[in-house]
Amino acid sequence: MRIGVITFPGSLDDRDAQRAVRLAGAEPVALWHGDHDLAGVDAIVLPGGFSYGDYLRAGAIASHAPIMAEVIDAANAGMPVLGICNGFQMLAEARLLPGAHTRNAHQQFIRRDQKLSVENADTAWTNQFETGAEIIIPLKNADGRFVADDETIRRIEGNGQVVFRYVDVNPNGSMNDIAGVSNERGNVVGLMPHPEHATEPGFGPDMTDAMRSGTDGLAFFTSAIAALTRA
Amino acid sequence: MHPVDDPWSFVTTSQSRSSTSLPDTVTNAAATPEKIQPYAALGLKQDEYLKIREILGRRPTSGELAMYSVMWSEHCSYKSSKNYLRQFGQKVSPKMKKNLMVGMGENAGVVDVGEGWAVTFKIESHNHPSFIEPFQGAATGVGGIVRDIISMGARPVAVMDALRFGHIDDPDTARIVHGVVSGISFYANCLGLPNIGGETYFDSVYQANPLVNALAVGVLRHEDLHLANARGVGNKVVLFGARTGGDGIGGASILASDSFSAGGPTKRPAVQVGDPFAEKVLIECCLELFKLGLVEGIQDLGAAGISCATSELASNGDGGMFIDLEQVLLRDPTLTAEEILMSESQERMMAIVTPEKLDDFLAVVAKWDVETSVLGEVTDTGRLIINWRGEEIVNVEPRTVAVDGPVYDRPVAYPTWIDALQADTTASLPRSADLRTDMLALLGSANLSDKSWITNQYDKYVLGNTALSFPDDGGMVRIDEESGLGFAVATDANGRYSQLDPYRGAQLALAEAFRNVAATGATPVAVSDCLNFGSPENPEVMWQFSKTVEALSDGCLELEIPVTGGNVSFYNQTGDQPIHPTPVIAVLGTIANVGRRIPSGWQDEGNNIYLLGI
Amino acid sequence: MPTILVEVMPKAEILDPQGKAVAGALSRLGKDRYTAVRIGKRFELTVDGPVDDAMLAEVRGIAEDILANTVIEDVVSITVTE
Amino acid sequence: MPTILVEVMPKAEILDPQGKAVAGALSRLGKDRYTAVRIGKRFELTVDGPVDDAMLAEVRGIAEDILANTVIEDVVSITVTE
Ligand SMILES: Nc1ncnc2c1ncn2[C@@H]1O[C@H](COP(=O)(O)OP(=O)(O)O)[C@@H](O)[C@H]1O
Repeated sequence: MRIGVITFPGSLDDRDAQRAVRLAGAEPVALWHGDHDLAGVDAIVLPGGFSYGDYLRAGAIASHAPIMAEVIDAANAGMPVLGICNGFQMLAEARLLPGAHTRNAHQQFIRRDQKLSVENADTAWTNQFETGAEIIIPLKNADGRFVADDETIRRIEGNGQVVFRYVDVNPNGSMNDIAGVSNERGNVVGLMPHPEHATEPGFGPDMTDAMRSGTDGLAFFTSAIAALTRA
Repeated sequence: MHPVDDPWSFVTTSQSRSSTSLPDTVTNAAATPEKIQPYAALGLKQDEYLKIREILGRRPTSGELAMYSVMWSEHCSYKSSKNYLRQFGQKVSPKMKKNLMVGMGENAGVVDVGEGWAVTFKIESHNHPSFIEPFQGAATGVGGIVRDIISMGARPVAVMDALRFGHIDDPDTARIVHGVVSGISFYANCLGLPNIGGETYFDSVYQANPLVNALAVGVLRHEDLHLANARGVGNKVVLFGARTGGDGIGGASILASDSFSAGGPTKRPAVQVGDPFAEKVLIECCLELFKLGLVEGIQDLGAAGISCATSELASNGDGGMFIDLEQVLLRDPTLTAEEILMSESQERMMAIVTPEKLDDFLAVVAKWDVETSVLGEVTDTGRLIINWRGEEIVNVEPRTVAVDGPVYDRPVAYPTWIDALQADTTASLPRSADLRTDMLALLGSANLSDKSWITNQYDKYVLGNTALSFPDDGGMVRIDEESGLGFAVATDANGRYSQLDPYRGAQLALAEAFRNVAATGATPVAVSDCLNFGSPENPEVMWQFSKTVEALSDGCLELEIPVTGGNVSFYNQTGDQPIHPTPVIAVLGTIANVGRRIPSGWQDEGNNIYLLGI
Repeated sequence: MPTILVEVMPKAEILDPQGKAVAGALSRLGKDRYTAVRIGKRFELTVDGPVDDAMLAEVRGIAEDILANTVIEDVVSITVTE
Repeated sequence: MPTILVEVMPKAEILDPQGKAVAGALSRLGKDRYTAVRIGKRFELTVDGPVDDAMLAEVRGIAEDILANTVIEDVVSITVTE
């Protein structure tokens, strides 16, 4: 199983996403934003970071990168695509996912170990969770406030496209506590928190039983492997 | 000719200036010895100016004057501290030298940490710019120290920040605190460098003079070590990264070596604006250049910009260099030659590249969308020659600019007030009968309060190797994912102790940082220090400084860990009132396997608690 | 050289936290006659050569596709100066 | 209700990383007739009651002290609409 991780100028968590893919048992493949080539990968991760400095709007400039043409085609053909944080912002800017992101309501960058509920365990990236499961995933962003018009919110809530919701604390003012969404088909998923930072004991978020021990993020990647194996 | 009453006429950005104005050439300088030059406004003393005339055998051109003035500033030349800092190189044992790959004097020291890995780290101040424009000042402080790390050939992997602000209730404190913290957060988060610790302290002595000290750590394989020198006649001198603009012109000499009251707003140079995205791309670009072996020598551009990079690279190499200044890519085409020489535009690097590798070099740089221009080459003339529009405007021996600047043995005086201060012990303080009130007062004090409102704005996860960070005593980072090899760093300072007794205060800070590293399970191996003091022209400050360096060099000898680099920041004062002497000490340690780290905080129920020490 | 000015504002129904923060700051300073503050962006594009209808059409496209995200923002004006 | 429009731009001599990034994006997309892009801010202050000279003077003060950071930005225009 080969999972591609695209590096854009300003990508930061690309090597972390590659590590997470490896820890989950797949082969990470480094892809470059400027190529028109997906190197035959089976799934794609758009990693976190500040592509193009997040100038203009987070993810906006990267969403026009050459490789995005191939990503859009592959996504529409059903390939699993995960956008993490900046990757989520790019997928929204590219209109592969609904909604948009604005500056956090409190105006500051925030980093915290965030509790999420899995609202839909039927997507390519969540099938190894139970619906309703609560997980802890590190969150770190400045422009993470999910917004959409009422019509869109109604639609995605009705379709089960809200995949993750913030629990206990809404860290950025996102509408309906939405932390992550999918497309209608469920192969494209985006979320603000960083599952790749909860894959290795000793370097993950604090859990109630031990500090830095959280590995709830692994199941994102094993879900993609399972989805591809089943397909 | 520049009228004396407007000494800034050649460094302002006035609209009337014509970009075709003739530069002051070497020939012209030789022919017009009587011309009056604005050396004083550029921070040079009369004897320093005369010394420059003596070195050159003529008056300097305005370009040369710009170069000497920034390079001979306190900030760049260490003219008041050099004589003391020597002790760090003198008081050393064989054990201290054993793992030292690069010692003091380079952009940052490098320590062998085993398994073919090396670590480089350094702490530096950006105090004065952070008072004027807290957000950009702090942001560009992070940017500058990170470029020092890259220029050693290392991948930057972590940052820390040691901050001191005025009284928490002063109305101006909020402006500075929030600006500084968000500047650090913005720049380091955007670079993808985890922040693994630091300090935050409030005291009214720092009211109009906050301290913003930023530390960066990098890791490299032994074979990737790079140094800042220009060797090999015919090798190309290449400037790459951001374009040169009018940022911080004169900043090196005016911003960093004078108190704020001097000058006033009309002469205040433009502040620097940081672009962390450009720096992130520059980091990846440099690392690829290093991996492919495409650079011979490299230097970052910080204070004093091109003046510093050209004269230092040439001094540390074969000595000769030719530069065509018109090749510098400009953001603002109206800049004069002098301004280009002094500009502190951020996110730039200068590399020495062999002609055979130039095409490969340019291909890598183009891949990263980084702008580049070849400025000139290494020569065997022993002179740094700079041309502008076909005319020679600089012709100097580079060492006279970069190395053999003035050195002062400033007067030192024991501060008479210190006896009274020491005699005023805690015995005279009122005792409250109520322990609860004391406890609450302590818990509610700004300096003991929780710092998570700061640290929650810093990314500690990025790169996936952070083994310890806030609220631990030291930060720890894994270097090698296979073996678990890692390093730990802690920074500490206590200006109040140093005010009471600079010798013991410095040693306490050193011991605390040492203990904080040891407490993580790592073995301390090296020290970097940022010495924040008042004016060196004040003999009492100089006494504090001399005691501090003596204490640190004695302490390091005792602990057997070398000082590998650091920074001196003088003129931290408001009016005549200096800050408390504030040496910020960073200790680096190594650990064979970060899996065996020791976090702070209670871990498991039922563990025993011991109090160690005296 | 002519400059094309593109102005973008957050859509009326989208909360503008930055604007809200500024409005709050003004009222804390006793300047309370401002009932709302909204913050948008102002782009100055310097153009090489004359601005003709084709170019204006191109700028309109750029404004809608890149300069603004029309999910949350409106392009409120495009003008040429100089 | 009347609206006061305050426009702020980065100072000409100061680096505008945002504008630089957008200019780069445009040229990568083959739109290369734009020699420079600079990005500033556009503030809309909604006012309760009529706008008189005193209020305009106040807004001028607010613009310089709060809306713009005059170390790195200039207030380029203040106008009243509606
Ligand atoms: N400005 C800062 N940047 C990064 N970390 C900080 C900063 N200030 C404090 N910290 C971190 O917060 C934690 C608590 O700091 P502090 O209250 O000073 O505790 P201590 O006295 O134990 O050092 C430490 O881990 C320290 O590294």
